[in-house]
Amino acid sequence: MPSINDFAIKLANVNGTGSASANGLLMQTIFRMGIPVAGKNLFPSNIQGLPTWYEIRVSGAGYGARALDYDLMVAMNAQTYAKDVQEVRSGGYLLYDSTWPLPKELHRDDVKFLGVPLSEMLTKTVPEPRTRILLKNIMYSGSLAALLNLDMEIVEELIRESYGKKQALLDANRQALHQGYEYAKANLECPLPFRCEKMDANRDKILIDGNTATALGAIYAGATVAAWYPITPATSVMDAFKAFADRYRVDPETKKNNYAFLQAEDELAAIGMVIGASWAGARSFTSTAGPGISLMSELIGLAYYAEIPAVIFDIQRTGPSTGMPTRTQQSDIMMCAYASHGDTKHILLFPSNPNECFDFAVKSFDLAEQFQTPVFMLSDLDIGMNDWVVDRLRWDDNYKPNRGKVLTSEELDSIKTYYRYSPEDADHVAARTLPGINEKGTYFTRGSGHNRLGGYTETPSEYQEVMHRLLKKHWSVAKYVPEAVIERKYGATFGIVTVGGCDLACREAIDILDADGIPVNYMRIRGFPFGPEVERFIMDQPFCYVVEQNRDAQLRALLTLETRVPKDKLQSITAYGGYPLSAKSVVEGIHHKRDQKHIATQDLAVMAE
Amino acid sequence: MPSINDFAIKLANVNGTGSASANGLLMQTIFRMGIPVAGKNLFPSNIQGLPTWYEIRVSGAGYGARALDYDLMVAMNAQTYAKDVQEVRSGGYLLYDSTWPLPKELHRDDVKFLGVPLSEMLTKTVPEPRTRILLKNIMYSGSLAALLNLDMEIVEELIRESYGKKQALLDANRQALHQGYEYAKANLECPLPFRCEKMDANRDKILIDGNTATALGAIYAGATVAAWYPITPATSVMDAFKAFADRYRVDPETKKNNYAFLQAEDELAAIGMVIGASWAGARSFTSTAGPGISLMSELIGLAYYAEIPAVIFDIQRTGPSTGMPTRTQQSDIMMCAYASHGDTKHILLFPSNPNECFDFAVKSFDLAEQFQTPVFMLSDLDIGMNDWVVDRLRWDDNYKPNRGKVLTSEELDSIKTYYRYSPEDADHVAARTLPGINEKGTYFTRGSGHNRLGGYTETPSEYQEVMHRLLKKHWSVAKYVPEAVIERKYGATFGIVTVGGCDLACREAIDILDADGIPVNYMRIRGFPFGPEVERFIMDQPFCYVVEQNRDAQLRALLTLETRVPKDKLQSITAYGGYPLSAKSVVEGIHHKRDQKHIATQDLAVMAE
Amino acid sequence: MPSIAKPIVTHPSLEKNSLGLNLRAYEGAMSTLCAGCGHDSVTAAVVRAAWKLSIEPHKMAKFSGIGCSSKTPTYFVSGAHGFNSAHGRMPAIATGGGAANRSLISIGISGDGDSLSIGIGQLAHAIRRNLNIVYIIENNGVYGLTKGQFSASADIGSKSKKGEANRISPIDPVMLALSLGATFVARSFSGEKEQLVPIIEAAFKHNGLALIDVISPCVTFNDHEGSTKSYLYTRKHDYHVTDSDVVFPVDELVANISRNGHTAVTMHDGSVLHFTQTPEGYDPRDRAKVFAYLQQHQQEGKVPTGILFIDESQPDMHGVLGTTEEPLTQVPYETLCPGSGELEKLMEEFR
Amino acid sequence: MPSIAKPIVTHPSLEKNSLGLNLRAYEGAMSTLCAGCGHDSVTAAVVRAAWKLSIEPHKMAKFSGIGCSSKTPTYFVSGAHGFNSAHGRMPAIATGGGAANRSLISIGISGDGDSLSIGIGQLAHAIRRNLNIVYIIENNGVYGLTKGQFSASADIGSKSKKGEANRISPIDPVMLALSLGATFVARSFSGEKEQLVPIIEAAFKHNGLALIDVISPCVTFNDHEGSTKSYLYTRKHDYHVTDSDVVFPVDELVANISRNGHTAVTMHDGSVLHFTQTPEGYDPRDRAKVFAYLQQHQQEGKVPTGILFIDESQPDMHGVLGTTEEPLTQVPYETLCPGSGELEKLMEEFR
Ligand SMILES: Cc1ncc(C[n+]2csc(CCOP(=O)(O)OP(=O)(O)O)c2C)c(N)n1
Ligand SMILES: Cc1ncc(C[n+]2csc(CCOP(=O)(O)OP(=O)(O)O)c2C)c(N)n1
Ligand code: SF4
Ligand code: SF4
Ligand SMILES: [Mg+2]
Ligand SMILES: [Mg+2]
Repeated sequence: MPSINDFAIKLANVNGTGSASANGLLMQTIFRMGIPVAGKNLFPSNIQGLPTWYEIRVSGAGYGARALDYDLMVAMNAQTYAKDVQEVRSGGYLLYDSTWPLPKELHRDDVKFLGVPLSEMLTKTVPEPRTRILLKNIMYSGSLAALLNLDMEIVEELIRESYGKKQALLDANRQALHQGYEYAKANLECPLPFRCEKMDANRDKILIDGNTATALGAIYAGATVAAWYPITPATSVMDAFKAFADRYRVDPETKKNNYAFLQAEDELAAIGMVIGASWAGARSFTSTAGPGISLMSELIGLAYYAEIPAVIFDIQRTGPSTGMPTRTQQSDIMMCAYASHGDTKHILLFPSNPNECFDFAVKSFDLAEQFQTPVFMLSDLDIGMNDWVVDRLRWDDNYKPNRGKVLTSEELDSIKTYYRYSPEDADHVAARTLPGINEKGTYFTRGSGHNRLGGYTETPSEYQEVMHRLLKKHWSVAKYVPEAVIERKYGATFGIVTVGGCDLACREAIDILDADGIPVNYMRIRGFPFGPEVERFIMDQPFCYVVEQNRDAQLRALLTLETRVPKDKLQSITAYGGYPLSAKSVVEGIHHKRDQKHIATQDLAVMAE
Repeated sequence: MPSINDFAIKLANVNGTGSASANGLLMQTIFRMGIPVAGKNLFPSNIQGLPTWYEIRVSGAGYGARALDYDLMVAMNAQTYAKDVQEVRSGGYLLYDSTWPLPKELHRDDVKFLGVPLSEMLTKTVPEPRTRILLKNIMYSGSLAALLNLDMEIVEELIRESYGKKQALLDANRQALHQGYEYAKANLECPLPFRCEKMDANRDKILIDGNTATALGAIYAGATVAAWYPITPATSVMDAFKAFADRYRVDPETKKNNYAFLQAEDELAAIGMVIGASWAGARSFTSTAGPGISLMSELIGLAYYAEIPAVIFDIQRTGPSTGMPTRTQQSDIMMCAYASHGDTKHILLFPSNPNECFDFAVKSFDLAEQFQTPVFMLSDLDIGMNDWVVDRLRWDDNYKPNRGKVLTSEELDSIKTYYRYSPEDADHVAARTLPGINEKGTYFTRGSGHNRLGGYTETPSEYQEVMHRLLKKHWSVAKYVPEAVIERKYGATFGIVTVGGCDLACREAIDILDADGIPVNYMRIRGFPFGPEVERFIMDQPFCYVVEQNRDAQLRALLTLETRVPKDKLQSITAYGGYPLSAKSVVEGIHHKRDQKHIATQDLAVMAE
Repeated sequence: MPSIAKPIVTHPSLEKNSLGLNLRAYEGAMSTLCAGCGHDSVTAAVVRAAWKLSIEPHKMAKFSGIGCSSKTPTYFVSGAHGFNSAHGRMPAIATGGGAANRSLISIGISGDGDSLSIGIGQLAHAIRRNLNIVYIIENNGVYGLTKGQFSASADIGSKSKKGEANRISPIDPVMLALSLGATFVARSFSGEKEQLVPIIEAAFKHNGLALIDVISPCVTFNDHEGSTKSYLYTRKHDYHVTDSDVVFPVDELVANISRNGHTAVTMHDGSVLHFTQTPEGYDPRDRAKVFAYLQQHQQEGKVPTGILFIDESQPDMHGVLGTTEEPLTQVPYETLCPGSGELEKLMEEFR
Repeated sequence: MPSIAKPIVTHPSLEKNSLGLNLRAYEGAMSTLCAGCGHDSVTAAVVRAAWKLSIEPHKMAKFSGIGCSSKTPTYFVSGAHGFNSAHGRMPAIATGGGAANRSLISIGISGDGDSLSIGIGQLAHAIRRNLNIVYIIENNGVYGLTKGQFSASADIGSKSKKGEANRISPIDPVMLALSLGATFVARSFSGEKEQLVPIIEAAFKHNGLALIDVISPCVTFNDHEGSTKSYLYTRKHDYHVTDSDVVFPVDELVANISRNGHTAVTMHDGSVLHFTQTPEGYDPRDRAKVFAYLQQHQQEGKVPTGILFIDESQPDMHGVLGTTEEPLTQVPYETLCPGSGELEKLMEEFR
């Protein structure tokens, strides 16, 4: 029985050879066919010549987590043949360039080999070697279209959209596409037993990556000063912001920019610029990854202590140190929560997909200004750089930015004396003033010891008074961060707690477990400090598995420290190899844990994917 | 009844007026009289003109923690009269300059005022105003000698040691001293009811600050490359290292230095130099405070991941941000334990006094090289910059530095192939090689993803293998760090757990509680990762108070995360105003907690001293 | 009275400026620096320059890093917002502040440690961006606040208080700025108010980063014999290369030459910077020649002072960024947010 | 075969150097850079220079930061220890390495991003310290590894791949180094092996920090028309100011003038750096003149190359520090530890 809209393919290529456009073409075709689809780009930290993979999971049921068993491998990289062939599921297929005989590294008895003489066909029609390399991707896409029953009209349309104005390129691509398509139709088992059929699941959906959505959030939030230093995987937030700003933020009359885009000399400068701009009254942000946060640590403490808003998008990658810059991880949680020396605690937001990136980016600015403090939005490479099918982003025109307590010139005129850090409101926030507004509101901002009036102090009680208020202020934030998403199942005997992009894998795992007769409750945390529902959920469970993508169980650590739940309620499942999480890893992790008798605090599940 | 060798005095001055030499003179006199004594210098972050205090506690019983009630105040700073007079215990005394009438800010009925016409006497004998300012300190020291029954022979001897070669200065100081002494003898109640009597408690003791001892530890450990950036309160470690090196490390023949002293351009560079030097095979260290650690974060992760030794002396001060640079705190514990992005865990050593600073400084180098990883010794301003009476430092000439697994050229010749990260020993450490030794041992050090052979990798399983080994390596350290100091009392119903310089205040508090019929068990932690005795001690108690000097109960947090003890075993007592801890704060904190019914996780005792 | 309280910087003049404010209105809190510290004189010069230019106090934004020098913004123009940031990070903070609100009149005060050691990267890049700011380095050759270590500006051979001679080659902020393409480079001496005040005035007028290296002796740690940053040494070696004055309005200006035959430069707001003294053949607009001139005179042991270089033709940071004239902080949210309609349209591109 | 595998840098020559090693012995792992990347040519030049100088491979220490350029130490002298550190932090790491073991022959490879943006402070201070290292900046005007953003060395007007022109004033590492007192400053072009190899040789001979700014085009992101760091542009504007060669032993040297009348400089180890070509009146030992010369020629659009400045008279870092000749790593512990007797004596001072 053929399996319709439920399979996974993997494309193995060399980076810098144009495979990205073919990957996108396939993804978009399936998307436009109305079928839920997910793409994971596993690329190297290199510009040209190293192995790169792209995984496409087609799931009519809507499962978008990473698949681990591939029905079809497109093996275009000789360096990785041996490894790639092993990843095909038993009974699966492998497409290769049959210009040359089947390489011996590709041997496996339980896999079917689909040969397409790509190079041979291209050599005949395309004289220029570099163009041949690029067109090969389109050619095998044509074969895949035939094999997977893709809608060729959509494929053609997409090619037209890409190359519409460049007739020569358009023709070349079209030709390669059709050659690949025809060859497969004529010579291969088309369609394969797993294949696509049109659906209508994507009417209200878009295909977008998290970094683009984050940038759009910053635009809609009214951010005007963007400061950054290039770093993978955070760079594309800034590329997108710049592109959107050039579109939406140029004054139609004067042609002048309603934004300032500052490529800083490093991350220390980037966060400094954000702090300076926020202090002056602009909505300002930076985007970075782990190494950048390490470098920003000192100034983050300044913003915390002097109470200056700052929005930081941390697109997490695999650490420590340079680590694996093009691999994902959730390993900056603890660092961001407590960044900088001395006693500090910061607001964290955890989006799980591009749609939430958009919403939470906006929320970041609101919270940063409301609480006059740094806010970290912790995205990651998987969310940020992969293409996700999510609900269309929506905007409520009634939205008014929450600029927090900022005294206007008139308000200043009406009060007797202004002090920076008092009086405080119920959330322990005091009103700030902006420079350039009114002499009555001027004060001296400092990272050194200060009292509730804003004056310099070295007196313990005065210093402590401010520090204690900061702690209470932090706790007040709990009711303003996005609530945890909680789903309960009848008869559940334990819960899964997770965060960010683990969402899809955990939900799928829960369905799998449910099908196995193991109902599981679910909570996805979306903000820190934790709202009361977080503690309540955990308390309600006999115990929970905390699923996360780092070695040291950092979310569990934060839950342990910042809620009152007993430690033995929280058991840890981690997968930190750098690839997006799969449901299989979660399910296996849970089975593995359930088999263990004793669960030691420091016993971390180490699983290689 | 007079109170012998049991009182506290406080000297209130303006900084930059030479009061430090008088403070030292008094301290050393009492020390040489064989009496246990402790000094606490409460100085401003400023060079000249702001209030500064010095507290001297004389305690025949050997209590060296900060006192909070002063028997005698030496009020030499008009700016702080009003505040200073309030700190005298009821029935206590205040010494002032009676050249002018008693200032009205100094009014209190229950305090006795001792007037000495300091300025008047000086104006008569000393023509130069700046000299007068300096000599005033010596003059009131003379009065104090009379009032407190100090041994004038010792005082004179000390003055001779200081000014021996400068006859004019010596004479001027002597004259001022005697004028002050004679005036007091003639006009004031001498000696006061609290006073000194010679003892013989200091035969095996020295009077030393922790930073000097730390520097000496680095010298004895054989450290050759010191890199740093000036910062209070860490600077004096380096000043002392330089002075000792100039004495012990200059080749007598060539006059060349057997050390390199690098004043770096900032802390990022300082740690970079340490890492480079350690990588090349030198014992190397830096000394800094919180802001420096924040800035070093990125490279600390590099050293962790690439497995390079590095010794960092963190002389903690009050954070966050610039905070109060001349005030003490223990607020870098969490940051140092987990410094840098990604999953990292570091070795921490916690000395409690200068003697341990010396021992643990040596230990830091041994552990850093044995485990090829950064080691933080967390001292603080109180330990580092105050003068402590401690046992003489001793050196065992049998000590051999533990350089860890480093292959010699001969060893390299004898093996087939060298790989950087395997094979590992029982402690999960692999042998390293040094540059310049043998071509067979060369490898490429990197902070990017690497496998067990040291090769570049982006493969999850290879990456995880190394990361998991690093975790196991970290756990192995537990048996090598200094064991916790544990003292049990019969009948104790709870324990006190503390760290570092809180030692004296906690022990004194335990004596006080014991006297009140409340026996308490005691544990002082000296290293992280925690040894098994730490968990065992806590498990053995119904509950423990974790006493520490930071707002967020950072030691408790670390114990919560890194042991298996249930959270409710650990209750928190914090004092974080920036002054050294007193027993009174501990006792009051405990009474306060015991009065509370419910102890919430996040309820921190905020106490103003 | 034992305390060495320093009087608030006072001036006999109660003369009013065009805003009707007297000097007092430009003063700040009482200094907590050492009596005699050069920095206090720089403070006084800033007070006077701001007063003379009739800057509205609250339009000013004062930035600094950490150090004795960085404390000084507390001591002038208390009617302005101040930001005493972190060590070496003032340039970035000021860049953000200036980016957000270009109508602020920014002044940054830093030290030789703050700007030439830990902060040299940020200084260099602020120069590149030509951030609109008066950037004063109060240069004393040491780290004052951490008790007198040599800074990167210490000359070779200059002696510490203990008598040790510096042997590492110094960074000269003036040379550095020139090589980085700075558009306004000056040097002065805290003891030379007559020269310093007009330089600060011109710096405020400059459209871009105006770097002023002010030799400002540290009386506590670097004012002894053997120091090349002492009052005595500086006074002895101070060599006025240029003197200048800002004049408005523009009338007598012909082809960049002022009445007296010296160079004149028209500033951004139309006022004119008249050089009242320049050496024969010295053109403060010729970077290469200025560099060579300084190199030569410094080799001879001189400390050349004055406005040494100026290029008023370069765009400042906002010019480069093409930012709107209105401060970004004042662009209404409605203008900034594209609204739901645009988003709906945009979503079609993600299908 | 779809993969673009690049061959190991090969050379026809199997000639042996004085250690009996051929070029191969100085090669490294296969490059993973883009085909045609300028950095691979710099790698080849380093290989050749190290071979020519008969450097014992394991005596060499290779340092780098992060970037495409910083990857290259993997591609040469695999018999040497290498340290691929963190972005912008190579100078400090190399300083530590050199401090610990002065017998190491250090080479640092960096990029314009690595050294002029995030790392400019460390570069500046390594120059000041005159660390003994060959410091190569593989300068392509962009951040290659992060996909082509302008770096701080991008010229005004140089266009990005998308066509946007840079408007921020560039940092020229040569000018910067000159203004910071660097003792060896050179520029070359990755496409000019004949010039580059001898420069690297001389740099290895130099006692101190030898800065070589090598224009090394990024074929993927900055080799298009409109870029001033493309192969085409650089080839067209390359202007050999000096050519030079290292010769040993010293015999024909008279008063710093070599046979042909050009400058000659005696290096630390006694070998001689002969300038084989210098313009009339150009003295590579006169900092001010070199600066002026470069300023002028760069204004004319030239890219002046060669060893531009050298001062062999300054002490290197160890000279300044007065460190013992023996590498500190080899001083026996017994010499370092004062022992219990000294400690007992010392304790008396703390009473
Ligand atoms: C990150 C960091 N490192 C070190 C310090 C300590 N520190 C404070 S001021 C200062 C140097 C100040 O020198 P300079 O800028 O020349 O100012 P001056 O006091 O001489 O006016 C240093 C190193 C700090 N505050 N922060
Ligand atoms: C702290 C930190 N910030 C950012 C990055 C990302 N990053 C990697 S390489 C690079 C720039 C490299 O540019 P350059 O030094 O010119 O080398 P090229 O690739 O051009 O040779 C950047 C910004 C990083 N690795 N670390
Ligand atoms: S220490 Fe030096 S720089 Fe600091 S205030 Fe005193 S004199 Fe000025
Ligand atoms: S991206 Fe540019 S710098 Fe990097 S390897 Fe490719 S060509 Fe070279
Ligand atoms: Mg200074
Ligand atoms: Mg580059």
